[in-house]
Amino acid sequence: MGQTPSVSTTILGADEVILNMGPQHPSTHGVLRVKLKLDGEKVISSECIIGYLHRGVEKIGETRTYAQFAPYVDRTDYVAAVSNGLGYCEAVEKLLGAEAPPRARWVRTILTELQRIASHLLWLGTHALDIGAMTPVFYCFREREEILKIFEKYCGARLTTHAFRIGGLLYETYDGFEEDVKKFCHDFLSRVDEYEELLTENRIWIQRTRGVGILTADDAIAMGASGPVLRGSGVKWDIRRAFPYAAYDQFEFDIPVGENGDTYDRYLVRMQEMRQSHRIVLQAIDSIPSGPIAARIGKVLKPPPGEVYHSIEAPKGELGYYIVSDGSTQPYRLRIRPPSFVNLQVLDQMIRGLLIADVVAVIGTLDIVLGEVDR
Amino acid sequence: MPENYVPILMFGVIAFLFPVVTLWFASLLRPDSRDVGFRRKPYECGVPPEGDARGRFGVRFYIIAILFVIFDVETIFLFPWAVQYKALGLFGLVEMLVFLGILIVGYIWLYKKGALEWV
Amino acid sequence: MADEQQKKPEQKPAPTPAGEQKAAPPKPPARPVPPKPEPLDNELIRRLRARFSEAIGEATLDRKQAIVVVQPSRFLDVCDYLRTEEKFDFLTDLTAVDWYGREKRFDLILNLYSFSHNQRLRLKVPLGEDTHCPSVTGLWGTANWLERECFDMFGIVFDGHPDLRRILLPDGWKGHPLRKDYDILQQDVAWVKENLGIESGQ
Amino acid sequence: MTTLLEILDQPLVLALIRVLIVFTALSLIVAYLVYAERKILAHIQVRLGPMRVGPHGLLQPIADGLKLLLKEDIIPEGADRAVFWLAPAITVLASFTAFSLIPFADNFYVTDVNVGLLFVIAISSLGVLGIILGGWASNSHYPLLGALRSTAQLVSYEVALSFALISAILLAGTLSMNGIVKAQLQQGVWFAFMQPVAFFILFVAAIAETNRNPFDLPEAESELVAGFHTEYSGFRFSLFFLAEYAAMVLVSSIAVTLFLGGWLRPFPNVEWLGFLRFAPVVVFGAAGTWCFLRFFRFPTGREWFWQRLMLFALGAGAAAAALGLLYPPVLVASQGAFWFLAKVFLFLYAFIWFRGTFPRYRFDQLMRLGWHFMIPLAIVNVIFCGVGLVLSWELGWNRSLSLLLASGATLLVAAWLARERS
Amino acid sequence: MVPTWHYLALAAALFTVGVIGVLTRRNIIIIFMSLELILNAVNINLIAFARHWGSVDGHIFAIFIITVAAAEAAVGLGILIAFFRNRDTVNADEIDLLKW
Amino acid sequence: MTFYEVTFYVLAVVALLSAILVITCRNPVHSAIFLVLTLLSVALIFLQLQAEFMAAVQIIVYIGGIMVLFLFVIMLVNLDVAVRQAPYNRQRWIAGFAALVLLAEFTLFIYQGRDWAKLPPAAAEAVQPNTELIGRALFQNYILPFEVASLLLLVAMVGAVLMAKQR
Repeated sequence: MGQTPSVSTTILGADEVILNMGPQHPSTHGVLRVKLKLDGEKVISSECIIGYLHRGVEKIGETRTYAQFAPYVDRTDYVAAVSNGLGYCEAVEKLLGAEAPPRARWVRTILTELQRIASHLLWLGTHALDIGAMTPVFYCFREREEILKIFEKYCGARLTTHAFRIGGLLYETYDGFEEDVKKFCHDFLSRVDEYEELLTENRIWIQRTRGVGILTADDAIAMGASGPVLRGSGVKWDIRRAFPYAAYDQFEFDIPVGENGDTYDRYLVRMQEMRQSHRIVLQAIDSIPSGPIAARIGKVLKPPPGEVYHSIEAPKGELGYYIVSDGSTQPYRLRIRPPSFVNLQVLDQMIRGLLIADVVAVIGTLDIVLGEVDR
Repeated sequence: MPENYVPILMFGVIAFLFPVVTLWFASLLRPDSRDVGFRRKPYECGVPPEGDARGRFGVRFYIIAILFVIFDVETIFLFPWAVQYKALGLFGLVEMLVFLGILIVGYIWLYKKGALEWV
Repeated sequence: MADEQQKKPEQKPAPTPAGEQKAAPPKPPARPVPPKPEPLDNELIRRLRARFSEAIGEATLDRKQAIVVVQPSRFLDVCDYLRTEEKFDFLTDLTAVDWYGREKRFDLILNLYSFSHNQRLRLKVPLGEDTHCPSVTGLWGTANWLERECFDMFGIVFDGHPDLRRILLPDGWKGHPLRKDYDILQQDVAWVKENLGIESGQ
Repeated sequence: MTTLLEILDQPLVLALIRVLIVFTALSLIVAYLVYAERKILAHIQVRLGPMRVGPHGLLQPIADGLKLLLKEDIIPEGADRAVFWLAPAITVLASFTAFSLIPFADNFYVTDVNVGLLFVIAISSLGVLGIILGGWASNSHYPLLGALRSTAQLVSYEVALSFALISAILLAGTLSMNGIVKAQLQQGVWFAFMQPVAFFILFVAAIAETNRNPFDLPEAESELVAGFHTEYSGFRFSLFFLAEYAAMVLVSSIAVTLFLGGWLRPFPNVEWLGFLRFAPVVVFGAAGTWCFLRFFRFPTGREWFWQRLMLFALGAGAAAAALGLLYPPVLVASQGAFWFLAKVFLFLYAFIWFRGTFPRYRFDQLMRLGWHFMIPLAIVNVIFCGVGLVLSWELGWNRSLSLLLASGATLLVAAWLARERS
Repeated sequence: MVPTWHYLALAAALFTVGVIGVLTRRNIIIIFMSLELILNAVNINLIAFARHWGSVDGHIFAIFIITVAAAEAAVGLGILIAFFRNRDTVNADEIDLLKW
Repeated sequence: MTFYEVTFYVLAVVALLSAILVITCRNPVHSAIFLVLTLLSVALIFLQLQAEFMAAVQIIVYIGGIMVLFLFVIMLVNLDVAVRQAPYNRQRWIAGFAALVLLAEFTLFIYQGRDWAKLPPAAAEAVQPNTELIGRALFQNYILPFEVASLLLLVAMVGAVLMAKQR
């Protein structure tokens, strides 16, 4: 996409220079392009240029039936496809007035929490890689692989899973599902300790992240940040608690929050979240109710006219679906409220006055996925 | 005495010729470069670069270079001292202390002035 | 009033231990009752109506979610009031719906959330094709990119926006894709050339 | 035959032969250092590393070299062609040539001059030019920024490095590289034990000088893409790459020569440990034996033919080497080279290990560490070392004791400086 | 053995080249480089004489000259940087103000 | 001619040619590269004159330090403007003339001193071991200049930093 540069090379001060970071940059996590105005290596201001991955998903939604559209949401945040699917299916269910049966909700919760762990693992690996620690990424992928194997066994796909269907599940859990999940859970906490051993107390890691990219709670709220970014700033808010969905109201878990809103806090928050997810999965796996796995909603979905907004706590923040129905088989309007997009907006504010190296750290700590930013 | 240096020169020449010869040799082996599309554009993360890259970068780099030159010269004075240290003894130590002391004063001044701060 | 805020869900069935009902074949539950929007009248709406009388239009509860229609004339005041007085300090989402053929063609949708009350509120602002809408960037920083996206996709112009440019599409793009009269089936080679300025590879 | 021997006896011809031996060995070591790094990192990171080319990927460096030779040669638009071409050559020159002054064994070095260490510093300081010219010639933002960073980093830590070297020279009293090793033989102790702080400074500065993690900012791929050689591809890139690894070997060699006794075996003055000089023979012999044992247990069959052949050849080579090493002059050279390389590899392993373990410093933190901690500490260390030596001469104190006292005082200063930093 | 005056001749030639550079070039940076040439020419003389008389005093002088050269380069280029930031030029003939 | 004589003449020619290129190149970076070449040749000439310590110092300080400083400055200032402008100033003919006069003077002096210059030079080993002799001379005969050098460096450091830091 040949976007013409919009900020012309204005007359710069003696030490100012414009540096273009992305879209082909090793650490902008995809095709993000950040235009940095630098004073030496210090960032004066920045501008995000996005849209390189824009595929018009919302427009596509208007020309597909509800069921046909479900695989598309997997491709927005492609590292947390299960979560996307959960949000979409629940939104449509709400639009229909239907509700998935308990067993489906339990399985959904387990898979979504596993997906959250997988997403955070990917984040941790790449974030550490951005800050120059190259080993955690391999450890993280080792555990992520286990999760993806469970997904693969469950629905045949690893990345863009399309695991859930509107109204519940398509597949019953496979034989040994519970054992696989338990086996994963058994090792997982010690593995998280392993990552933390490499990073949490590491002087260089602390120097690189503490006090970097500070976002105050007020700013975070004003800028609409959600998910770990918001919680890292000390706002104890989690949609799983605020508006419980799936089966989250049945489980005990803590909402980790940070204190200073810096990169280190967001790191700690996500590390804690992985432990909490592990806790939820352990509770859920022991109490999966039996029963049907799908609600009776009919083959042709024709939700009555009206609209619904439903959001879930995706790994990256509040993932919302706003669907307007005109009574036909296709959504009249389908809006995806992408957490990455809104969180990315905070970047400029966070990196002003920092150095180029911090830009990378801050982009990493926001945990964006460009597929979701651009949709 | 200078004949001891000839092997260094030889080594240098060989080390310098190694890239030259290999590059020339490689140019015989490899297929011709096809200059199509954007492949010869400077890397700017996938977008056409704006302005001239040989632009201006922070003056801090320059201060580092200045300080380096100064300290480089200082170490040059230290080498003969270190070699002759046994012969010079206490007197040499005092001399060097005065010498270093003056520069340490400068160093403290730099420190207070903030010239050693990067940002 | 939005009623999603029950933290203790009473109506949820208690989890039945696995295996207890294994013998019984899974029976699909009954077909759901289609939800119907119903008019909404609660304290908040009454306060709003008292303060902004005619600017507050219809208020409905659709799928248990509160929706209030606000006229663009006093839209900014309403937002300001909601943010400062009613503590809707979090702008979750800002988007639009194109009701092609309607007199006031667009609905601007604002999804508000209040941390202190844990409740959501949806504002709907009907806008004509040429009506400009005041920007809420001054109230919620979030609105910046969201309004840009709205402008990009629908062509709604936000007055007072600091930097209203296209955000997802290239600057030279023609048309606003999420409008209903934007035909996505005409993307042939000529179209690509016109819009993107590149030779299509198709 | 006599003529050939006569030709070989010419000092220049002899020197040339030595130069060629060192150059070739160095190139091989560098190539296999890359392989070793990939393997070690892979094992740190629970993966296998190169496995495809040859057994355990042993031929990978050769395959890489061939690939890089055959790659397209791209010179970016607007680049200064001559300078673009010159820069990698300078870098290679700088990091290879200094090896002509490193003593690998008592009787094996290319040359030994009076001011050897100064020349090592001088030659390796030319490398900065290659980096800065390479970054400039590319006519691109990232390389330029990378080059400036790189240069600033190199020159900053060069100051600390020079001061650390001066501490060693204070002990040795000579600038000749072989002289420094012999001084350690004479004093019966490696200088690392007399000057631990200087050794530590040298070690840290060495990591910074070679752009290794956690100081690998000049080519921090997550920020500056690839630093000063972003625009370099194909063989030109590999020249920078080679030079970088050669520089790793070089700084390790300097550190080993100055602080770890160079080619001396451990405890060089303890007579009864003299059997250690047969270490290379034992190692090669053991390797040969192992190869033969494996050879006989190896599955026979056509598909294993080449592997068996290779194993046999390796075993035969090792055994022959073990026998050849028993020839006295060769034994002296080989045992020196053996201990020297063993120590160098210890260093190199640490380099690789750090790369697998540490995150990367930020540039300002790196500079602050350099200018606020390392350089003052290095200066203070030189002063205290001098004071300690004078104490031992003038007051007749025990030399080791006074030096240890000096180191203790330096450590106090270090603690104070560290407090200042945080 | 190379006669000493050959070194002197080389030094003289280098010196002259440096002087020409200083006098004719507009770019201050190149003028500074020409100054370095001049200083080097002097150093050659000093070392050549030291060799001729078999004493290291010439070397000492040369070291001091190199020290001076380093100081000169540091300060001179510092001034140049300051000048460039104010006037955006590196041309010697545009430095015609006594104060800016 | 012996090997060492050949070395000298080759180095002299290289030094002179690259010196001429230093002052004629339009691009300051090229000038700097040629200056490096000149300095390197001069360093080798020092080596050939038994001044090994000086040769090393020349490389370390000049090439490794001062030239890096030059290159930094070239990169800090906008180069393209300088390249496009006329490289020489208006006084080039006067300057050329002055230089010729200077050269003539040098020739005259060297010619006059030819007899003296024919005196046998000292033994080759007179200045060996180089570093040790320099150390002794520097720290015994030239104490004052040595300490003054430290002051000079201090002043240079302060001056340069002040100059570059001012806004």
